[in-house]
Amino acid sequence: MPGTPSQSRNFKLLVAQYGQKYGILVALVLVCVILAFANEYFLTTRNLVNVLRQTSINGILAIGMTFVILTRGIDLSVGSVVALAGVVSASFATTATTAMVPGGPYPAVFALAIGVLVGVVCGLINGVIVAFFRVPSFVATLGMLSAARGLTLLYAGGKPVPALTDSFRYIGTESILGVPMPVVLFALVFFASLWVLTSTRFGRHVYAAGGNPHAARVSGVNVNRVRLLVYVISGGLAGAAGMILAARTGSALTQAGIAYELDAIAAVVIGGTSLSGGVGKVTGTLIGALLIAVVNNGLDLMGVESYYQQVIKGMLIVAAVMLDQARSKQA
Amino acid sequence: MPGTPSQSRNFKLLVAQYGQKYGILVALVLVCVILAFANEYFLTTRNLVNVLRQTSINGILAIGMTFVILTRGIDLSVGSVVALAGVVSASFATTATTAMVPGGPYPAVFALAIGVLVGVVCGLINGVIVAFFRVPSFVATLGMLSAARGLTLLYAGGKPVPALTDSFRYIGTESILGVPMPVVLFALVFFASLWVLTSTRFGRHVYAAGGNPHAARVSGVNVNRVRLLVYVISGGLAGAAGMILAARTGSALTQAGIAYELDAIAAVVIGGTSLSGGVGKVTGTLIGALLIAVVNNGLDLMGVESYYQQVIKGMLIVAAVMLDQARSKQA
Amino acid sequence: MAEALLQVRGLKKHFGGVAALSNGQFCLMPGSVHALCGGNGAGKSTFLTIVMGIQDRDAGIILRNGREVVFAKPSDAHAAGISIIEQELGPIPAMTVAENIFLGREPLARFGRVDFASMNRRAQELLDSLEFGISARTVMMDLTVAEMQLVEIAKALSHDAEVIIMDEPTSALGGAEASRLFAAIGRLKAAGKGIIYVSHRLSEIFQIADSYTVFRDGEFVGEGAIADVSREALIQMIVGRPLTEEFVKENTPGDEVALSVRHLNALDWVKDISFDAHRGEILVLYGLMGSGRSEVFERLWGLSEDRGGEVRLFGQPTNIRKPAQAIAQGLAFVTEDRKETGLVLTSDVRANLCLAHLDQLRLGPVMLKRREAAASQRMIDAFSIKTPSDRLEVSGLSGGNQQKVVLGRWFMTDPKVLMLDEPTRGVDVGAKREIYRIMSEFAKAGGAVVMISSEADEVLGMADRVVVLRDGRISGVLERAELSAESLLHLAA
Amino acid sequence: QDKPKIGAAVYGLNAEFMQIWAAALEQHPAVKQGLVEVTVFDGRYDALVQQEQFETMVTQGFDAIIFVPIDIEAGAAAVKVASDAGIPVFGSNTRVNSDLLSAYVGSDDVQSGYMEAKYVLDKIGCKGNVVVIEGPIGQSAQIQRLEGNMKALAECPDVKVLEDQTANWSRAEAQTLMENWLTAHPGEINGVIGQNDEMALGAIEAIKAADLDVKSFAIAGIDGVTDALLAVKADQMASILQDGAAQAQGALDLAIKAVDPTYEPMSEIWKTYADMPWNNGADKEYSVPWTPVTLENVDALLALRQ
Ligand SMILES: Nc1ncnc2c1ncn2[C@@H]1O[C@H](COP(=O)(O)OP(=O)(O)OP(=O)(O)O)[C@@H](O)[C@H]1O
Ligand SMILES: Nc1ncnc2c1ncn2[C@@H]1O[C@H](COP(=O)(O)OP(=O)(O)OP(=O)(O)O)[C@@H](O)[C@H]1O
Ligand SMILES: [Mg+2]
Ligand SMILES: [Mg+2]
Repeated sequence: MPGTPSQSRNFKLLVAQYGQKYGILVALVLVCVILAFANEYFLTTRNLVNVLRQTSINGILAIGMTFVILTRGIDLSVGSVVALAGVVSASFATTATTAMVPGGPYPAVFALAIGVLVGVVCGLINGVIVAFFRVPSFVATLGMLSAARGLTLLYAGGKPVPALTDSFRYIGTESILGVPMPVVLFALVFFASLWVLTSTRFGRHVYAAGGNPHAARVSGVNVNRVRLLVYVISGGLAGAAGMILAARTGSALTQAGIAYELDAIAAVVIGGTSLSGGVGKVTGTLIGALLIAVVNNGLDLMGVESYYQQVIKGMLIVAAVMLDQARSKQA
Repeated sequence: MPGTPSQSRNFKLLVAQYGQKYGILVALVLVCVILAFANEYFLTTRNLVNVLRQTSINGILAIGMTFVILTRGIDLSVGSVVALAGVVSASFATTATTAMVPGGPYPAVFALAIGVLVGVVCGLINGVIVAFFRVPSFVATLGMLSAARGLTLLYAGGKPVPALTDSFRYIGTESILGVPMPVVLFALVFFASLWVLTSTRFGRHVYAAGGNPHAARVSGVNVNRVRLLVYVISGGLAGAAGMILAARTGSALTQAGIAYELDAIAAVVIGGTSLSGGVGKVTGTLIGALLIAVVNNGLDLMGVESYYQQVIKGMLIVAAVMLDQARSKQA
Repeated sequence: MAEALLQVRGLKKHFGGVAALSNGQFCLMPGSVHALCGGNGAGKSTFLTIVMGIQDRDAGIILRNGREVVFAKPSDAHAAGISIIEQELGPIPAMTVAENIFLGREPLARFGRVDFASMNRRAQELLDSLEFGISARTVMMDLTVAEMQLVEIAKALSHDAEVIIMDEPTSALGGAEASRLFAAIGRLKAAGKGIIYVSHRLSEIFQIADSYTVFRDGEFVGEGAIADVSREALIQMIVGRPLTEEFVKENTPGDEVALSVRHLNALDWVKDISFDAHRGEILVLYGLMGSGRSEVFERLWGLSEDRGGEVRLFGQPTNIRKPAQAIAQGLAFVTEDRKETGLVLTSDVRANLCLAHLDQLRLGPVMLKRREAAASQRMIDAFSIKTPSDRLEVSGLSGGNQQKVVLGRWFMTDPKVLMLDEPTRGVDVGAKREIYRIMSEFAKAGGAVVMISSEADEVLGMADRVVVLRDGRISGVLERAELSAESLLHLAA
Repeated sequence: QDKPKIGAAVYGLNAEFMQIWAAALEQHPAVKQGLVEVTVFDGRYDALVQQEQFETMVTQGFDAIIFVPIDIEAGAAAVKVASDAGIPVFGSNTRVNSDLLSAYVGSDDVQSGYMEAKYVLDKIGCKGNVVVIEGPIGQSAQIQRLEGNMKALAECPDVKVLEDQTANWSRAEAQTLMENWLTAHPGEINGVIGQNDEMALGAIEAIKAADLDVKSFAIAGIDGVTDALLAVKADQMASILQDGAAQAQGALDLAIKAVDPTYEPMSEIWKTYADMPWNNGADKEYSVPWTPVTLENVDALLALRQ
């Protein structure tokens, strides 16, 4: 039997959705293909591992950001939280005699727990201010951006926290079966978030609270609680990212993470999540983060001059999203 | 005659609207009163003139940003456009022998026109990409942020453009009747924008296109044209701000304007304009920009230590908006 | 006598100094359908949302099964066995129908995972039992307004509540879908549930309700059994004065063709549409939901791409590519979805009223504010729009008054041809009559009206001629003399 | 008469180097003994903010200003604001292109750029390949250190500069950059010239992450931040100490002298650096020498950081 009109309609719809869903993936693949031709090293295992590692910190931040943006919010504070969680946790894991925490170094697990805790607390404050005091998230988290940076500098006295223990640095420097720890952690965060967003009740509520907060509330969703939690998630992940960064660079820097929020938001938006909430996927964010990292890596590999790099990077990313849009429109 | 029920009702409505409209003004006044008590210099004419001058550049950017945000967009590129317009216009107005433009210095008016033009062109590109290629404004202008910075460095060869002519510097350093030129220009931009938004057809279109683009389109508004134009306005004003900045500091720096977009957006949002479009006033933006400048100025005046400053600044701005929200809720 | 499921007394609510509700009173008995009637802005939705815990109240008491209750949030009301279909639809666009229906009560499988299989199955069973013909897995944003409304209904019924509030559930529905809803309501009634039913379509109320309560200007004015009240008497209670006739029709079609459409195609499924609308004529496009009527209008308005066909205005061929051209040529278009394509909810009443007419209210680029104010006041008066000030955000108006703002916008442009897509959706009887009168006067003065309507009463009362569409094609044309509910349905189905 | 009010406008306090600089001001004997009052203004890495802080200081009638501008060109207007109000301005660490400056205490960035590059080139025997990691393009320190780098590189025409890029003084950025370079030039990079220590340290971490031997690379940075001292101690890099403390205290001595002509310098630095005579505070320019950090002096330097 030839397809009925309604069947063929569904099929077209499917194609359209497929295009929309994976349009940016096409752009990513395209950029990769170009780079593979332009530079012989691009496709080496080693470089691909590098790219993944270079994606991981922004990727983790971007995943937290995805939760926030899905609820129509934005979290500008992640960069500062990276630094704060970094120095606080590092201060428990440094062998330097100048340490501000007496009795150290403490076991890495303990230090790491504290770092996540710092992130969670920052997120909690953001969340309370946004959800219960109805301050626009832009303002609330901009305040945190400033305050957390100030606290970082105060806590560390403006100096880096150096000489981290090897066990602490494990999360930044070691590998499991050839996969660097930051990548492993990123993968964990990614799959956990994917599961939460697609399969759990909380995930449904995130989409609902972002898609139509009033209707969600009428349906019994505790929208304020959802809003609170997404900032906690973003804060906690920023804390984790901060420690991975400290572990990678070998010391926790007070200037770490400056302007990281922009790249994180960019990954989310490139990945197709709408800033007006309710629509988006963590898979898209992954692709977005990879795209940014690949572009950076490729331009470095080809030895493109600094000035041109910035111009080209800007154009490439816009072009990728343009391609994505054109595809989804046509489909 | 005692007020009829309907009269007193209208009065109450007025009070409620007034409270909502000027809640943040109350916060600003409160901060000013506190600072006046905390520091003897705060209320001096000289310092108040300083505050106004210090508001002017961010204020001009924020006013352009208001147009963009009213249409549900965002313009992240303003900081980079500040730098690009600065170096390009400055290169026509420098007496330095290393000048890249032969035959200079050119008359200031010419150089200034070029600077605005540079901003307008950047805005035009943003606008076309957003309005016609449907790229989310966050991505499009983030691309411009990167590209315009790269172009700035390329154009200036990575070095500042020094030794600007006095006639060029006029817009940054001179005063008219005791009012510094940047303030005069800011006032001009403010009143012009106020007029455009409240009294012209284009202003009506901006609100409609932001509030409900679909409905606006059905009612005959050329939504794409409106979108395009707001980015042009934002770009042009960023160009102007870039030249005022160069004129004030005496040379055009390639690193000028970094992260200015955040302060500009903050002023807009603090001023009560909604990031979801359609709602907001340029008067609010003025108050928002003043609040930011007053806080910065006050903390500097009191000699608060830098690290504490960042913490306090973050908290103050959030607190101000919280106050605003609490008021408008209660009213 | 059985205990009341819900009893409300002295409910009060004001918004920034404006009283929306000054004395809300209501009593719902089990196994009954109780109609809540009242004009636009009478406070019905305010009343119902307070009962549901969506808004808080200033004063008043609510008794549920005789016990006083205070619902701080909607989920409290759900827990007490109350569910609601809100007047303004609340879809979560990016989620599927099943997810929308089970939002907040998703069935869980192991490890806290949502049991999608059982959710989809149960949602589909529910939809099928209601004969709504919607797939539970469709994403909400791919549905039409009417289908969303059906999902909303299914969702409210899925709560298995004892009290079900329906705030204008049929305003976006056609006859066939509405009768499915009525069947469902009948089953609920038989099961001893109580239903609060709000509708401005009085025929429906007389068809399904057992009792009625009327609010006027925020005040309770009366209640009783439907059996004891006549349509005229009910209308008088709602409007506050006697209304002699519901339809006003004084126009007579002329000979001159105002709008001529030939072989028009729209999208890829609306084909070969041809009709003429004459000066002085009210031409109705009738059809079932999804028959393609709105698509014809959108094509005429330049909102969808040219797929062939010829359009003439007063004999002149036109090629309208975008709305501004249509407006310039004297067309006006009231869209069916006032929230999506009609109003700028964040703007005030005046801005909304003047939006399509800005070009005539300006001097160069500058708006003439006095003329704007005067024009908007003219429309507020003409349509008796209930608002304390025209500077109030239009989102603060009651649903019916919002609809009047959309109408006012287009009448302000002084059009020659009016295209109205379900123009009286959610409008009260009094105001409907006003709208009919204005339409009739407009036609009488030589204008042409093309109206889409799903309400058979309205079509029978107002149409000079009816073009019936089915599946994107014209299935027949009926002259006024041939009109009857049966003939319409015969061609449409 | 109140005690002199001296303002210190620095380009930014977020990084360790300026923190050391600012801390040294507080440690100056005249401050500790309460003879002068010093307020530090954080310029937040923005020339305009610095200028605004000058306006604020003028409003409050500061007696003298110590100035560390973000950029050599951008500071001139700020200096003019102060000098128009009759307030003397003393440069420290970064030059200002202004003849209104009363005096300048700093170290010559061209020289340090030369020194670090020379170290790297010497270590690789004036042949092979190097990469250069630069500061934020357009900043005076970047421009001048690059000039020094180039001067040294010109002396070794056989050395090829494989890559040069900015990492904006950032360790994390430099680390990413170096990871990518190590991929693009496998086994080809012999030396790394980092224009500051942070970036050199980032390169070291990238080398470690690639499982290469740090010691087989010649790596140098500038500034002498604590982490770099530790790396020198571990024989992983060379650093050149820029004595920010001396730059700060020297400028403060000059500033006090300008307010109170009878004042004699109280800082130890004039004893430490015999090459830099006080000359009764009359000189226009004081050049604080660079100190290469070596295995010999690193412990002593580290001890100073406690
Ligand atoms: N959020 C609000 N802000 C201000 N006024 C409001 C708000 N909500 C409702 N009102 C006012 O309260 C009154 C009652 O509105 P309500 O929506 O309850 O009317 P309704 O009876 O449901 O009318 P309709 O039949 O048109 O839906 C209206 O005059 C409306 O303007
Ligand atoms: N044969 C078809 N092919 C494609 N889409 C169809 C078809 N029939 C119906 N539709 C869908 O149905 C919708 C039409 O519903 P619409 O919103 O127009 O409902 P309506 O207003 O009740 O009906 P009408 O179109 O008659 O006004 C369209 O959006 C379209 O997606
Ligand atoms: Mg209602
Ligand atoms: Mg329709």
